[in-house]
Amino acid sequence: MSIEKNEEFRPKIVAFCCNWCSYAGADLAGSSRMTYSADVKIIRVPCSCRVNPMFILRAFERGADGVIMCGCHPGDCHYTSGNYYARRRMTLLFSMLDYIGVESGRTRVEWVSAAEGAKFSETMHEFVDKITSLGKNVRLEDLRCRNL
Amino acid sequence: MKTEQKRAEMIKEISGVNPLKCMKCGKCSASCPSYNEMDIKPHQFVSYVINEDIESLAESKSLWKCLSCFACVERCPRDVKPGKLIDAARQIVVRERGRNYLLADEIPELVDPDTPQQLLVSALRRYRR
Amino acid sequence: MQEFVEATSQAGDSSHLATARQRESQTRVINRAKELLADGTVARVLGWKAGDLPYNPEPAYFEKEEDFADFVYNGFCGANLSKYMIEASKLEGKTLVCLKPCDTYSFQELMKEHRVDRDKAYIIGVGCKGKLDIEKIKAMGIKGIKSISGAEIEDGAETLTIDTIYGEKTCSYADAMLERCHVCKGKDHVIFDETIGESKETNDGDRFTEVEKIEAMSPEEKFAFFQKELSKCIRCNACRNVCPACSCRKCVFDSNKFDSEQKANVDSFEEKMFHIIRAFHVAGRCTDCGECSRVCPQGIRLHLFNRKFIKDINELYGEYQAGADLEPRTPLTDYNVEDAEPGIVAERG
Amino acid sequence: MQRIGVFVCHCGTNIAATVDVKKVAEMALHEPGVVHAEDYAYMCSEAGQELIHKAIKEKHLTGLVVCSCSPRMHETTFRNAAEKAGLNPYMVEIANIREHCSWIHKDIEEATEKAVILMRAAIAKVNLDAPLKPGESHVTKRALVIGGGIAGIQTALDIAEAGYPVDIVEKTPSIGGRMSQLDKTFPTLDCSSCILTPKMGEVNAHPNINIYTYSEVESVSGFVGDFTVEIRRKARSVDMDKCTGCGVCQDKCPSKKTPSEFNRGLGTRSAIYTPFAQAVPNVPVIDRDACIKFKTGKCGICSKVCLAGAIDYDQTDEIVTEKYGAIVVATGFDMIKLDKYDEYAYSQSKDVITSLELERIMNAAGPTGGHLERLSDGKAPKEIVFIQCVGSRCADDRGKSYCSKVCCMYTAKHAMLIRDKYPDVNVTVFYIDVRTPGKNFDEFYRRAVEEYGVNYIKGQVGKVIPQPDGKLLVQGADLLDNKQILKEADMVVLAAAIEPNPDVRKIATMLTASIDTNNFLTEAHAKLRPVESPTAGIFLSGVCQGPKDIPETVSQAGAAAVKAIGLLAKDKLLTNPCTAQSDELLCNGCSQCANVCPYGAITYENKEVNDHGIREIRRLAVVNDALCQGCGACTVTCPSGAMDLQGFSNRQILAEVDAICR
Repeated sequence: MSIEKNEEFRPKIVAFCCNWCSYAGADLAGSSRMTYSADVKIIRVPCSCRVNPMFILRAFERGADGVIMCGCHPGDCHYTSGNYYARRRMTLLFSMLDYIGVESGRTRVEWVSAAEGAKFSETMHEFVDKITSLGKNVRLEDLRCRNL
Repeated sequence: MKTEQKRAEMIKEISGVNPLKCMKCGKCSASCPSYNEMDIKPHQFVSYVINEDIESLAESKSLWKCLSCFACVERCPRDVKPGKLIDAARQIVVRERGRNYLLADEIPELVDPDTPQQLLVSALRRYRR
Repeated sequence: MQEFVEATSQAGDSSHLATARQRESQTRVINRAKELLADGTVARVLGWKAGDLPYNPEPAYFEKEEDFADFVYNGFCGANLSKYMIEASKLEGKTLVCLKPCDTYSFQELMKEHRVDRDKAYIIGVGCKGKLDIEKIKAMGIKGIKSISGAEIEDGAETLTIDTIYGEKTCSYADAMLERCHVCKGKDHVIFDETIGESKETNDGDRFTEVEKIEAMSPEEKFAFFQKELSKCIRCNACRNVCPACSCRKCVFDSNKFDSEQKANVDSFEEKMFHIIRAFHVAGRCTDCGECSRVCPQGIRLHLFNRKFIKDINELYGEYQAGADLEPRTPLTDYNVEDAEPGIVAERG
Repeated sequence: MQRIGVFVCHCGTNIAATVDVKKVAEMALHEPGVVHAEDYAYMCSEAGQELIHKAIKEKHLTGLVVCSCSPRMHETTFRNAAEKAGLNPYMVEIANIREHCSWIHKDIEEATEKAVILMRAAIAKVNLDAPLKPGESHVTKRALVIGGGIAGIQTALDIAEAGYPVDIVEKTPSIGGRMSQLDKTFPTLDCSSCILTPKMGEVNAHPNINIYTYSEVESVSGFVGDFTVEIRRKARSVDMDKCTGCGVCQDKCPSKKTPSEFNRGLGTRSAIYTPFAQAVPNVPVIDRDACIKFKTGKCGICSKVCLAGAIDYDQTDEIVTEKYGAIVVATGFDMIKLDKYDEYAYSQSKDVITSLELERIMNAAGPTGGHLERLSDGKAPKEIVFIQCVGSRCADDRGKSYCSKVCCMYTAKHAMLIRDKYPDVNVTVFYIDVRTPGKNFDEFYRRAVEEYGVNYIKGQVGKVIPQPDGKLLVQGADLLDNKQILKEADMVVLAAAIEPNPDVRKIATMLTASIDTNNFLTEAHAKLRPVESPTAGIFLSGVCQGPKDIPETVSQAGAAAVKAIGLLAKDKLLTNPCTAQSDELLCNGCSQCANVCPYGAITYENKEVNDHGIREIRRLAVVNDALCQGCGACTVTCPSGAMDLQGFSNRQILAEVDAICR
């Protein structure tokens, strides 16, 4: 594609955001013009508990360099308890990824409320910096998809 | 970068303070025990740094009148902490002079171990003028 | 005692294994099974029948008295029969199933998930003194095996005597045991209608030692380790098919729900993906029965994935043994407001 | 294959200045399924919607992607537009290229690239979209108001007037809230209770209003239109039907040493008490921690003197379960604790007080009978200092980051009232800024200065030092004169920050209403939906949403009531069709999904299935669409992938992932 840049390393980052808190927090970051890297692309899910580990592995498989999941703060879930389940699932998944040698910095969970636009922007800054320093994800990439 | 700009940046870096957070409430000046001795008042320090007029700060009496009591640091509601700015300005002046009057090895014996470290350092800067 | 000996002679000496005296437990199971079949309590018996080699008995149904000629129960009967009860539960009448102590955990976990019907099962808890791994025996250079004695359940002997075409060889029973038996969950059956035979304490290791060793590696070493281990995978699905927790009617890797249908492996990540997902799907439900590692034709130590999850669950959410009870919630379908944050993974280093 | 139309909005220059909208539209045509793409200045305008309508009709579109602002803003607009043109509204996806792109990126090339990727993800999702039909749920025509202050009172009255039954749950023994503690109100100086008590009476008498005082919300379940709420009615120890409110029990009660909550601890009350004389209901409660009968078993005087026989020591807490269609939160505020502000000597001197305490001192029914006096020695003060912004506008964790909004005005009020009643008292106000946006507000403040001679000093106070002679030495700064000021005062009044009632977090959790880091409830949209919580059926009234004064609270209370009435007026609600669905052929019947469902929406049935020729009875998960709220917890728990979420299906999210990582 023509708008593909091939200069310095630009990480691909997928952010899963729950509709009620984090997506709204990202909206607030936008309406407050709090910039963060364009490398972050947000996927809206109803709740952090909708995020299947398969989605995260798939993102890595397809060449994502980092995956971050954002949800309502524990205790503030719109669906009462969704983020509690998500918290356990992600903790175990991240631990497993770490166990097979995927750098733990490539995965992150952050709780961002609808009022925390600044936190959203800061978190994305930090995460992009972290992924940039880790460099390209080669450990989990699917070879077939590289040259699509 | 101009010298004054550089010095202002240096003050922000050393102090870790963002002077733009100041809301000009004056609680620092209200708390300062050396207020009457000072030509530039604690709450004015912020604007000198913002306006990059570090020369005036360096020349001021206030720089050496600050007791480093940290009342302003303690009470500042905006996390601006003019005491830290003053201390940073002092440090810049000392650095520019480039002289030490006391050897580092001599210091521990002279000091009460309960003294807060930051107080000690800023007091040293102040009294070795 | 007298009648058991008689019963043994009735059953005939059809197995490859040695003397009648040593087959006391097997005989008792057979007799009891026949009794229950005869009085109509059960419609069939799920046990192991002798295979074509002295060390590969296989799960089988026994419905008629004459079928029992092939019935065996010895140190090579590692197969966990609880998963077969999913299908057996759909059959008419009760099925008598022989479960070793560790198998009962799987059965209870399946009960919790409504996959097996307790009312359709008559459980005979059979004794176990540790199950044998033929690969370990072969690894000792013992080839051309004709018959093996000492693998019987009641045998007090610590030694296996192996008659090979090159002559008689011996090896220590413990050395030939499956890895899982060295970290055995215990001698007790958690669910049964009756028990036959004694079990032996075989636990002489810590099941998390290997996991800890890997955890201590650098990311590069970890990656290299799993790359090496998993590059052996041929995606035969044996691990999935044998696993009592992997009992989905249709596996996600066979359905189009995640676009993961019939995916061929291109590089080692494909296996990682498969094995991570498989381990994740059984996390909190895996009883650590060790069948996955036992059946892997490539000798991949698949239990290393499951045990990692078990270890994390124990450390983060409190000690948990799947199948130990019938509480409906598993660690992944439960939570505590004070749970650790996912950031703990990075903090632990 | 879908026939997708892509519409790229310029949003004036909001998007177009940073994103090359033409290029985005052009790139859309290369995507699978896209048969139409165009850009327009304002897609949400009538003209923009007309373009969509036309394209749907002319190009026979089966799906839409609108690249515009956040779906939280205009998703409904575009869904409605699609529906008008005969397209299923759930065949519309929004690519958020404003909040998530143009507004946060500066480089045009970079922003355009990202916009294209976001658009691709939306196209990938639409390709897998299926038409959905919302179900219907009924509406219980009854409202619950949590909190009986002026916000709750006004909301309840407005809803009741519209003809719907309302219940008020109030934690304390009487409704009235903070306003009942105030003496006068700014800027008109009318007496607070003179305007509040008639409203309290009205609530009490209203046939549509039922008040639960001394009660708390215990649990909330259900969803918009059909909430089930358990209310704990704490044991009052007084029979509400028998009590005549004569007050004899309170007079005769021998235990009179308990600090009065109503008087902010400045006075005392009896163990059996009504918080204040005009309490509604005028039925006392027994404070069991203070009551001698409850502590020692002896006494029972109140029971003996009660001619109505209303005292009931054996009463127990009672749980009332009620159904509601709408819930209004009106939990109000309290003042922050001042324990982190040692420099103002609040805990060291009785003569350093908060403004709410001053309200009680100035009030004729207060602890001093309305006489302005020092609490330490009862002497009349000559010199009073007011300190503004105590704990407001703080960047550190000692106070609150926000402006409490009401302090500037009530301080002007206090200063004016003191100068009016006691002309010989000097009043000094140390301020950082004086904020008076409001009708007649600045005029009011100027009057305090010009007509009443209140001395306003721009500068904060650094320290208040209690002197041995009982005076208070105030050390402050006058920033305009560049002087440090040392002033001896007899009394210091602190304008402490206000904060949401601490209980609100618990209530928000029960209601699954979102709440911000300051414990203020979050509104559905800061500008356009200021009285609604993002959680459907929950409305916000008063300070629980943000600092505000009485007129603002009353307006918001009315607005919240109107929103609640709008909901109650409906007979049926359309339910979110993005619910979970179980694939019968894949379901194991393992019950794991039911374990995680927060709504109990999943049940199990034995059903006959035909699985590729095999007919058998299986235990299968069944989702109740009316109960399912679409969180998706079950979908991840399901190992076989049988459970999937409509509108956010596994394959759709994976398609988005693929599009982004492409």
